[in-house]
Amino acid sequence: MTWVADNVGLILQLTAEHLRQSAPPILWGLLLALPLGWLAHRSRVLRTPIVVTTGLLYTLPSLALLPILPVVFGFSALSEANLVVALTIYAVAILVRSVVDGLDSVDDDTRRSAVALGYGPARRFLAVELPLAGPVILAGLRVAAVSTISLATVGILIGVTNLGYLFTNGFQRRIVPEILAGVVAVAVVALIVDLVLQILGRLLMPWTRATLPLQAGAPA
Amino acid sequence: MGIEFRSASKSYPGGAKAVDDFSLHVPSRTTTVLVGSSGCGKTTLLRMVNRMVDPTEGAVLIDDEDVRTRDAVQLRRSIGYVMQNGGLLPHLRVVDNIATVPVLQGAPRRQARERARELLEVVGLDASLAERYPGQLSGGQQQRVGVARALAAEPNILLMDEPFGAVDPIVRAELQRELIRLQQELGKTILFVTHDIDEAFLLGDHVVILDHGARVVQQGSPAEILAEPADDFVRAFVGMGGGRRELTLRETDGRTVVVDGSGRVQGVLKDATG
Amino acid sequence: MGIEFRSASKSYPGGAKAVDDFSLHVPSRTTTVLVGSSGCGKTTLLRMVNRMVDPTEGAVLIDDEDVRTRDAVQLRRSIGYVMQNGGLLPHLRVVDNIATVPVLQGAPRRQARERARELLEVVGLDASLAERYPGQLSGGQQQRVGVARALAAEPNILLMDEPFGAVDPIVRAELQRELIRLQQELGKTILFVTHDIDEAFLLGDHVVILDHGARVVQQGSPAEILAEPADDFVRAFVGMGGGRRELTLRETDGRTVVVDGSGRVQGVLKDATG
Amino acid sequence: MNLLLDALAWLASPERLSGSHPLPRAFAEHLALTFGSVAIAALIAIPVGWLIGHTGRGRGIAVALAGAARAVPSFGLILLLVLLVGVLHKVEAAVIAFVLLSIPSILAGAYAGFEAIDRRTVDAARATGMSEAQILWRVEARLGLPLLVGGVRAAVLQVVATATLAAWVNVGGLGFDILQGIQLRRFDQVLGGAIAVAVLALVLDAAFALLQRRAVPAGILASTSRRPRRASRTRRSTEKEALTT
Amino acid sequence: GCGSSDPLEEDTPAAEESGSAASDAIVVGSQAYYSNEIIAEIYAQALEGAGYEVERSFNIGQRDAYLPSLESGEIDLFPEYSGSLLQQAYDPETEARTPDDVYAALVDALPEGLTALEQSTASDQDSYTVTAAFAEENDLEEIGDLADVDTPLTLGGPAELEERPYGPDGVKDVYGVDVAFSATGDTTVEELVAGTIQVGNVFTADPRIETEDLVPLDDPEGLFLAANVVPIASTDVADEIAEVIDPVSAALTPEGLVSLNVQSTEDQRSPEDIAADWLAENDLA
Ligand SMILES: Nc1ncnc2c1ncn2[C@@H]1O[C@H](COP(=O)(O)OP(=O)(O)OP(=O)(O)O)[C@@H](O)[C@H]1O
Ligand SMILES: Nc1ncnc2c1ncn2[C@@H]1O[C@H](COP(=O)(O)OP(=O)(O)OP(=O)(O)O)[C@@H](O)[C@H]1O
Ligand SMILES: [Mg+2]
Ligand SMILES: [Mg+2]
Repeated sequence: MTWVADNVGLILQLTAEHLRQSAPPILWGLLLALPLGWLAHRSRVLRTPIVVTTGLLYTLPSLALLPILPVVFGFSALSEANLVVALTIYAVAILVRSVVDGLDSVDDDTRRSAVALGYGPARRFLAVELPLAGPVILAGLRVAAVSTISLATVGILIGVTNLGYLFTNGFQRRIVPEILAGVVAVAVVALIVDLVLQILGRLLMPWTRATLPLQAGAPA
Repeated sequence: MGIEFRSASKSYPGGAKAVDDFSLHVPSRTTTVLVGSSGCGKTTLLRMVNRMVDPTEGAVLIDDEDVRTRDAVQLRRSIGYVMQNGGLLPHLRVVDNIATVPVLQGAPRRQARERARELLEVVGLDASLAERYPGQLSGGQQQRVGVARALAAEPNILLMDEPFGAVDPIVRAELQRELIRLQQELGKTILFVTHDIDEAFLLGDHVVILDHGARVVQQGSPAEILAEPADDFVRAFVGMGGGRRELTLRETDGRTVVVDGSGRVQGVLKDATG
Repeated sequence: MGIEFRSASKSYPGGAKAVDDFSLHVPSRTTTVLVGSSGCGKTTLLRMVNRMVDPTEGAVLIDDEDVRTRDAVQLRRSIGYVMQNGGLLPHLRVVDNIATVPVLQGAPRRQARERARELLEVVGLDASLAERYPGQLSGGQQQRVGVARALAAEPNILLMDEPFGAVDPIVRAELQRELIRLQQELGKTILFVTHDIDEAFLLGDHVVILDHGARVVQQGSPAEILAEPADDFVRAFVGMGGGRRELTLRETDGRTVVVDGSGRVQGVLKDATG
Repeated sequence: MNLLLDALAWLASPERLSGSHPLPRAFAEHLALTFGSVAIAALIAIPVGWLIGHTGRGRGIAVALAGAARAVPSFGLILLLVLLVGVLHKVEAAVIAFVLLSIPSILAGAYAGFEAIDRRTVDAARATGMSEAQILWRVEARLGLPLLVGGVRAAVLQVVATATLAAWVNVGGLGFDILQGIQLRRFDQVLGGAIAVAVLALVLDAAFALLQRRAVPAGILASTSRRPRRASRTRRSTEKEALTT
Repeated sequence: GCGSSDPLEEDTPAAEESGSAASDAIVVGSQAYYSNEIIAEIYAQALEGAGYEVERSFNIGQRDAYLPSLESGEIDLFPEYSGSLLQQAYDPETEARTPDDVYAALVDALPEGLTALEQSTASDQDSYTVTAAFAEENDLEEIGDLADVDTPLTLGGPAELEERPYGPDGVKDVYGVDVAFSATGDTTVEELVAGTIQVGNVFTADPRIETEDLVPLDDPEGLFLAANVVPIASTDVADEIAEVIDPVSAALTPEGLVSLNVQSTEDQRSPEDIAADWLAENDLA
């Protein structure tokens, strides 16, 4: 374990890199999934194509997607954009489902109630449906965040340096603690981000935990 | 004046006619109750008034003006609507639920909230509930908040769709009394939907009994309907079929009790004034 | 003989006492109805009988034998239990739902099914429904299947927990009539839970009015309770508070109608025998 | 488009049947890795998930552990395990990583399946006199099956996509072509390999979707086709009304 | 997707690098290979010692991935291996085999913008390696001796070896040796030791040749090209930095390179420390 002690600086620096690279795909994924999910939720015709296509994206192996992107998009092969785009694609694949499920989960009576109150369509979406879909979307976002962070390590295979460096470098040098440090660091970062999202969810959606203490727990 | 249905019909795609040629005049400042069994078209009728459903034929008029000439969103804001489960927005605090429509109409939030707190009292709730979320209220409390919200924009018309269907009988009785009191004070035009004939007779100045397709089987005051049921359907519906409304008197322990057709005690005669 | 509660109490972890020192004797072959508002402990009481809940203090006896001396699973198979929604197993056909307990007890499946088909008739259902799944039945039909299932093991005791709470009023009345008929034929010991006082008065030989913690407020025959309500709680509960049970007579259109305290018409007097 | 055509040509080339890694063998290896790992994961996760679902206990711990398992990067884990157990056991190392990858989904499917059952149904089963084992097997396992299959389905998809990484440590499967293609800058090969994996994933997904449908008890299917469908139609068209206004 | 690529591209290091390259920083790159990274770090520290501003762009994968960036000037200096670069990037058919021939051919073959600085004597070239025990048992000295081994042979190496000129086909053509192929990637040495492969494609500077008792077989027919460490630089800066880098190349010996690798794998030291010490030891700091 002396390797870890000797290389704390490196680990921290790679961790920072790792976070910097994983955050944009998570955000982009959410921003793209919202309109796509909304469309799929709203339109019967578009629903299947959207859900199936995004589901299909998820089956693309990252090992292949990463090197192909620069060829398809014309980025520099060294560009971090390759990783960001690839991870965004995976995040979208996960999140579109959640957005659709989330919007579907909004109680129809509540939706009707909003219509009856005189919410216009746009306002209803933003002020009623989106917040109420929040818990399900958040659940998806947490999965997307964890898997993005874990998947980002594959970036080292296309020359993007992050915590994945510790895997390949440690493997070449046969330094077990180096790889272990990488695995643990990735897991810790993922779990911390997960926790932050969870806390953020609680702050932003206080009503989800506001139920009657006993009445709700009455047995069936 | 009031609400008028003129030969209104509604067919849903792929279904039979939910409402078939329905005409009715709902006078201002009265409570009219639509009563009928499940699926007979009550909700559809109610929603024609605030344009959540547009009739496929015929028209609905408010104060002699076809609702279709009015902007749907504006129209809805001007009409109070109370749903079965209160229909509160679960992510807004009670006070913001009540203030929804005034805020949508551009009232300053602060002022709307103040008014919302007043309304809490009007519907008989403690002001301390204002900061709770709907999930933290009992069914009956939610229902009252639903009424308060419907009143917030000071509408002339209240649409109530089985507003007390989901609460237990005791709370329900309380809510019914409360509504009668409120209506005496406020004098709104109320269109009320229920499938409970007892509730209809209790609350309605005018009761409309509907069969499938919103066919009007009989209408009139409760006493009129009870005294002269139009046909067997009404008789069954108001409970006379089972003998529930065919009462006889019987002496028990020196009191006169009223007994229905199946031998069940309905109550005690207060004083036997013929 | 029958069921006896001896100072039974039950506290759930973290809650107040759901049942506090409850004693009652339920005689064999009668229908006893427990009635009270939501959360007063009715279900808990019922479940003490078949050991779905064990009392934290006191005991429940069936035919003078403490139920705790009996194996819970065997005990349950020997007692019929009917739940609010019928409690049918959605993945089994109607006939297999009814045959559940006999099959669990080792009866040959074929024979159990035959008996199940007979029971369908007993509860007034067409034999053609046997091969359907519960999801393909109406609420009222499901309820009847629930009763049939409870009868399948030929139990002496039937526990019924708001069995008709989920069906609409017309079907409900029918089911109530059916239960009265069945009981006349079969003469089971029925412990029935409801929060509808009208239902309690209709079905119960003996009615027990409960307040929170399953405190017995009053018990007796329906007529006894109506004639002499023990206190204001009972008065409110049976509806006398709102004047619903304080009836007067009034002449309308040459008929005598019965009117309650709030002026609502309750029914028409069949013939005015004093 | 050209690249796609090249990739398809690569896939269709007769050379795919020869060489050190013929495509059919790669498919077989990939499938074996996937199903082997998922089967082991199922053996672990299903009993645990059922127990959690039946008793309602230990859910918090299970969720936390599953969350942690999800957070572990498979790539790093495989390399780590290969170093630890040695190349002679590299297959085991990869399988362990994939088992870990599969467990969270299957576990969640198992207990979520139980949790999704109407509590009144279980209550009714108990009240009619079923023993706990009978409840678990005859009622909960049966009614929870669709969600369990859903969990297995998710696990299979994840492993199929991730098993490409196994090529890095020479465990075979469809990852080899991708990896070799990357090193040689042969993008037709990379994309061809990716398409092969995606097709495999889609076929498995479709198969499991079918299985999931079949897992829904006939009684539930019957009722959803009768009643709620009407309800959902009602819902949809009300929404449309709302849309237009 | 295309519309969204613009904002994404803004914060890519590539964009920043090309910007800062203009502002005179020397961008030093390296492969995702620990040994190569050490050499690159030595270049970087040497340049810094000489007062240059240096940017490191290390671990950027395989040759074909970074070569375009090198040619486009995104990267200014890169430690390369003469034969591998020549054969894989510019002249697969080359006949050159000896260090000098290869170097000369490479200098000719390099495109406009790239300059090869002086090559070092240190080399890290491909080899066919067997365990000492296996060599003794089968009396192996050179690759051609493998043809006499009567048990089936499996050759292990990176996945791409299968398709290289010196791969299974090459060894058949040149030495008449039949081998099966197994893609052992980064575990070639382990598999060799474990006996799952008999011949491994191992780099000659790998310290485990020593520690694991391995024998690289002689290559009299020149199956492999010499692969000496050679700094490849952008022509723009080549002359300028040659003053700093040429002495480094001169000081880097074959044994020295192995020793650098040993420090990394055995002593688990960081490239920075290894480089700093080496520069100090060689009076280049
Ligand atoms: N959006 C819709 N699409 C198709 N059919 C519908 C829709 N809404 C209602 N219906 C049908 O129209 C008929 C009348 O429905 P409506 O909701 O008005 O009845 P209701 O009297 O309110 O019933 P309930 O008492 O159950 O609320 C029913 O048969 C119903 O199935
Ligand atoms: N498993 C439990 N854990 C904690 N509290 C419970 C549990 N079961 C019941 N209670 C509480 O015990 C009290 C009595 O519950 P019970 O279900 O017996 O009431 P009930 O009269 O049947 O009500 P309802 O009419 O709503 O069915 C309630 O306050 C309830 O919240
Ligand atoms: Mg309705
Ligand atoms: Mg109960």
